[in-house]
Amino acid sequence: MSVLLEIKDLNVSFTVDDKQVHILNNVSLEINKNEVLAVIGETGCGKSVTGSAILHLLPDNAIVTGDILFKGKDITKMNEQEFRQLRGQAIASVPQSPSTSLNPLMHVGNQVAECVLENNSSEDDKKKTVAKVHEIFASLGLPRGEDFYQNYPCELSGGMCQRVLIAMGVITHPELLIVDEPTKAVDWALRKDVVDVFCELKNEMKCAMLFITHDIAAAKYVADRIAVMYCGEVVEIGPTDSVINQPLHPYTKGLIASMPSKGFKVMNGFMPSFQDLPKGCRFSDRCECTSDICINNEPEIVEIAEGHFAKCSIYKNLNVSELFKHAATS
Amino acid sequence: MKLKVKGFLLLMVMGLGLTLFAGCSGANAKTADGEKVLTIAFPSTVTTLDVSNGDGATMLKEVAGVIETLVSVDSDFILHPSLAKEWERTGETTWVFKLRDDVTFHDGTKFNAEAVKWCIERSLVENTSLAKTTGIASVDVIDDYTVQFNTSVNTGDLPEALTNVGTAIVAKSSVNDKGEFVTAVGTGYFKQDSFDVSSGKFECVPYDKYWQKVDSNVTRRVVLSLSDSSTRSLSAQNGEVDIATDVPFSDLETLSNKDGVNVEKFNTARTYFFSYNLNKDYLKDVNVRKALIYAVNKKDIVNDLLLGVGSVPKGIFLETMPWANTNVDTYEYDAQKAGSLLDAAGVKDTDGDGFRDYNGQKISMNIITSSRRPGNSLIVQAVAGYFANLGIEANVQVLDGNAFTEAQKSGNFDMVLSSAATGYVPSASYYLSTYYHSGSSNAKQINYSNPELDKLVDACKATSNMEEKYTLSKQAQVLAQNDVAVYTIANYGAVFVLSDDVENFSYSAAVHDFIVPNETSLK
Amino acid sequence: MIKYIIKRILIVFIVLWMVATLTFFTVHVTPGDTANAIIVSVYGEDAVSPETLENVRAKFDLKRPVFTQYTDWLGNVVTGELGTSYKYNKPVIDILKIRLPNTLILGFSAFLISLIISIPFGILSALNHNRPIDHFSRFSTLLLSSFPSFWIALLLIIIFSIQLKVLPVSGMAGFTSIILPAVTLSIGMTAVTTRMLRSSMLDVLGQDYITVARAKGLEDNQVIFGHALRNAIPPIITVIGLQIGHIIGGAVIIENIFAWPGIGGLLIDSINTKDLPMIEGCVLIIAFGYAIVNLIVDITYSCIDPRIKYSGGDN
Amino acid sequence: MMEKPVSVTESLNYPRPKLTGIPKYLKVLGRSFNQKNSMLTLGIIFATFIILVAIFAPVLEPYDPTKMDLALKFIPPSAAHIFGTDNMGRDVLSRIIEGSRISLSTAFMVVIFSACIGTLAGMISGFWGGKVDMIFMRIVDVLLAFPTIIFALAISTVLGTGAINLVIAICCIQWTSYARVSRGEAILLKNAEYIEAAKAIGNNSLQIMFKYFLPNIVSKILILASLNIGSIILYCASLSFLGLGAQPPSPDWGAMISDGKEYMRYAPWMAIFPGLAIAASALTFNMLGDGVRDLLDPRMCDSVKTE
Repeated sequence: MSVLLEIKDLNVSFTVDDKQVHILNNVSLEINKNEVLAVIGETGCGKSVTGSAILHLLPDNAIVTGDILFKGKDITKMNEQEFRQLRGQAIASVPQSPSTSLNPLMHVGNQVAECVLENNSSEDDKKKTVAKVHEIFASLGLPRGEDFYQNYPCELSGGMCQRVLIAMGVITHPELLIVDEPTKAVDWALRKDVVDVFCELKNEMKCAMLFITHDIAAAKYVADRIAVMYCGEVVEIGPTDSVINQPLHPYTKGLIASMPSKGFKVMNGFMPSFQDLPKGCRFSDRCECTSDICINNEPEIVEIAEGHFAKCSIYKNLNVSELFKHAATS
Repeated sequence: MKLKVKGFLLLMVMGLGLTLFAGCSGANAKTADGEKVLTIAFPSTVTTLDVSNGDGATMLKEVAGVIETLVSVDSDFILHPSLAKEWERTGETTWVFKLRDDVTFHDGTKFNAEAVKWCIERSLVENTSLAKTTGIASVDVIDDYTVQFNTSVNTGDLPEALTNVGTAIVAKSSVNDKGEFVTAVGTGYFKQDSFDVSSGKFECVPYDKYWQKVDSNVTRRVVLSLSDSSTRSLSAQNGEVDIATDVPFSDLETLSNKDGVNVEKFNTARTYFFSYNLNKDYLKDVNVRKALIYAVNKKDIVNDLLLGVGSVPKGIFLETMPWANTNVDTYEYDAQKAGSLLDAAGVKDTDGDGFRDYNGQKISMNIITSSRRPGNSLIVQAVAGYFANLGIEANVQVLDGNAFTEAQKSGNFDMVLSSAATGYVPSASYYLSTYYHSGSSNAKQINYSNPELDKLVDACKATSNMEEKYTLSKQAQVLAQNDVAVYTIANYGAVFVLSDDVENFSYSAAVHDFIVPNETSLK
Repeated sequence: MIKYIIKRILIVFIVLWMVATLTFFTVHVTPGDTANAIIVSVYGEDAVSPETLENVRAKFDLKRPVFTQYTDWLGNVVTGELGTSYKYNKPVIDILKIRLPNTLILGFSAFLISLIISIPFGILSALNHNRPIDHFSRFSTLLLSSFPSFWIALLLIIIFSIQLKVLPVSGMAGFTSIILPAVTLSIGMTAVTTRMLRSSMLDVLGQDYITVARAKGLEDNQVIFGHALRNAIPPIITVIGLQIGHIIGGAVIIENIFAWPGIGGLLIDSINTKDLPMIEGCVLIIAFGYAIVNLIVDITYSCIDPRIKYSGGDN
Repeated sequence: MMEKPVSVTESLNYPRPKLTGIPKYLKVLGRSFNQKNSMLTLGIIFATFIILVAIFAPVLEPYDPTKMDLALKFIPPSAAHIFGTDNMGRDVLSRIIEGSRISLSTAFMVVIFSACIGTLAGMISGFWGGKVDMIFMRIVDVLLAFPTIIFALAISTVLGTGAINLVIAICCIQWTSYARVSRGEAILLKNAEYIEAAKAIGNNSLQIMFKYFLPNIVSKILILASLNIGSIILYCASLSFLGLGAQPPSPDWGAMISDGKEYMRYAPWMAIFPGLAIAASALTFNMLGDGVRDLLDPRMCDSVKTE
């Protein structure tokens, strides 16, 4: 499998009131072609910042270091104009919160068509695009026809808006689709529909996805691999089955335990503020098995099973068999 | 997300430029070459040309020279024939006027007795104050060029009254079928060219069949209505008008060295005068009234406050008026005398609070005036200051037109400062009968009555013998000045800004407020 | 929508009637003999006397009880007749017809100037949030809106008319004479509109759909003009509607200083001379203009913003 | 006229643990100083300065502001008379200092009266709704379409010119803006669930209005009031420029400019300094208003997004 996107040691910090606030800390990820990588984690852990960093959509006060290689080219070094060729075309995104992500004063159809049309598109192109939009709407289970095309976002339901957003993401047939919290603002009942849409997309369009979500169930359903983020760091990454069934990092374990189907056990405490991080492991003050080493030293990320990495000091000196024993007992 | 600042600014500049350019194409063209245009600023807004309207008629007669009266008055207040050749009093209430027979209106029709009868009778109806000012009851046509005026009272002042702008003669064609006054068709050297009712701008051109020879090179007169004094002055300095009157006093200093304009000041037959409210107990004492005049330094007020625009009065009237009596007491500034007079009259500080009291009550004077004349507010403030020096508390109220007349009527004041034209009707009796006579509204408001003075003024008004008129008036002036119920504090002055190009302009104090002679020319 | 507009127009007429009534009684109840005021203004202060007062009362029919005057007047207004001005001796409507366009020209020019300046500055300021140009525009608008307009007018006259001699002092003759009054009048409005546009733009620029638009790969210009500006405009339209009131209020003073022959100056004159029919005419026309502008603003708003239709439009 | 500063930096501020026991505004105030709300800081400093000047005017005035001395007229700005003297030989600086009392007290009175009247009227109208509300809205419409100048002129003829009458005239119109805001808030609140709950536990209308509505409306009214002071100062100045304000010889700023207008070319300091005084105080209160708005606007405080 060839690597489509490779993130190496991505660091992002923001200048707030003349102070640097470090948000992403050495994030490294890979997405292969046609692969869906889900990034899960609590609200505020830096998932969306990662997505925005790939899309060059971070605010002006962000400082980005590290490399993001898209098909071997470092996109962090590109300037706006070069990158604009990729954005929306090869790398597209589906934003979160459908209610606010659509321009309220523009027909939804035009908002989708806009992704394809250039400033100087001919009338002919426009007509073709409109036809294409109709088609995509239909394929996403939205009503076809001029009426729907000319609706304003306020005239649509949340689920419909979400689909319009998806249409905007896929109309250009991107190679990488960054999907940000698709189930966040959708009714519980509609959640399945939305997730199904992505499954279909994955199967039909063959595009890779970075599936950012806090909904583990959805991630499990769609993703090939899962990355778990906590406090701006990737703490665990591995194949979906392995991560869900044999979580390694105490945080992942906690997350999974808090799923309704797995007992609904809520973790202690809250994620620390980025301005006030613990010195060693960032999870140390919430972790059940904290030791001195956790408080003082930052853990390293280690490969524990094939393709399954975790960033926790517990695994520093253990061998593989002990590891799995450890995982099974918890 | 940055947008190029430069591009934006460029866009903005272009937008502004475009607007300017679009507007420029609509700019007015200056008047054609060879025209000599005399532009005059008129000090109030002309809303209608109707001769029954004060502003309209004044502008037409004195500034534009479009209409004329039967009798004219020169700068020495001497009457001269104008549209009437001669006149004679034929009885107590009848006068016969012989008219000129060589005069035509601007529409070509003949000026004759019928025209005079029609016009005066119309004005008597439309101008509700004219009957009172002139005393005319009716007009009879004797023959084509002779009219008889019948007056309602025994007045010797009819010829003087017929110099008033309200009696100017216009042709019947000035009025349309519906009775609306549409154009001013007069007999003057200039005839109406256009009038813009929205801005009050009036234009006129010479009338080639004018009955007198006029030596002037002006081919057009433009009269602009500029009611704000600073605006008039600034327009004159900017060369937008050639003659501006009643500009701020300070212009005298500012503009005296300025190229292109001349600044001149004139004394006018208008006064600033105080009326004491004799309903107030302490003001019933003539010595208190005198003291309040001794307290005021009139010289300083005229020279320093009014910046020399105006003059210190030598009596009630401007000394150039033939009936002026300058041999009266003017109560020159003497603060000590003022103090001792007040003490003697029982107006003293009895409770030691620094303010004078009368009958155990602190005196708190209320001095009111209108905002209409430039000196009013200054003078009342200064006077209040002088009174404060004497230990009398005085509050000042400067009121706008209508509010002022209301306050006057309400009687809620101690002193009122007014300004009036002493030559509104250039007669020896007019001013005294309007402000001093117990029948006048001013005297009624302040409860002032001196039967002896009334008798003199009535006699002065009734006689048509000039010698007798002047003598009676002078006697009345002595009485009035001794009573000091009404007291002239300063003579009004006017500052003119004239463009250097203006020639043959002369000033006459006899009209209210200024006249632009037909002879006025441009270099 | 049609129903909504009809309802609004009905309200406009009710408001006009109330304004007319309020004005009528305000000016009639204010103490002061109208006859006296007429004499002072028409024949001069030297002409007041009891006889003249009687004559004037008879001539202008002032002896009717106030309520009869009111019903007579209202009846005339309904038929489009506003009475005859005492001072102009002409039908009020004729004078208004001549004066109104002048105020409209002045107001419109001021409006145009303020848009030409405030739109670019508002946008630039928002796009460069917290950068020097933003600070500059924020501070300068704050500064401009702090100076009294009549004072600025005086300074402008001194500088441009007297020192530089490039613009006329006053009056209405040709294009150049409108520059100073229009600029003075526009200052307050420019400041308010710039600030409003800035904050409205900032508000919009922080919205998700702007990020989404950029994520689509649109050019910055497309994002700013196609998405952001369009959404920032509706609140501005409301502000502009409210600004009309300020323009009218400002026009009263500015017209006075620059001797601009418009409604504002006319109103002040009429109040000073107690020219009742004229005061009523002016107030009616001003109130009408204000109501109409706000009606247009509301309708435009609901045309631009589809969300209004769904909330019923009555805010 | 609510400005809504949304900045990306703020949107990335994470919510902090809530302080308890400190009044909300104090807390926010403290935060604002941390965040360098320079407008507010400057506004507070200057406003304090101006108010102190007004309070201690008699001590600060170098000369008697109404004492006339014609020998000293038109002295240009100099060491003895920093702002020069006017046409009556009065010290312009002393008059400006004395004038601050008139201008500020007029502006504050207008704001306080109209805020009180407006808040109450709007609250009642919003709370009762129905006919009361409809009549109220029409009254507001009428007043908004009615040129303030007419009120001012009419009131000056009824009551005479003077500072108090000016206050009454401006209040007649100004209260409407407060009323509209408080009405809007009241309507929003009326439907809030906790108001239903409050009714359910037996609070009567009056209690609900004063215990529940008022505290919620107050911050909005405060914002409006602080934004309003600057424009009221300007408004008063223009009306006294037209001769409707305090009477001479009281040194009212607007009237001083009106007087100085006549001497603009000869003694420009007579009009320029009062103009600058008006501008400085209006600017100060505008900055203060801006700052307070940034501080209290709930949309700003609540819009702290987390992601």
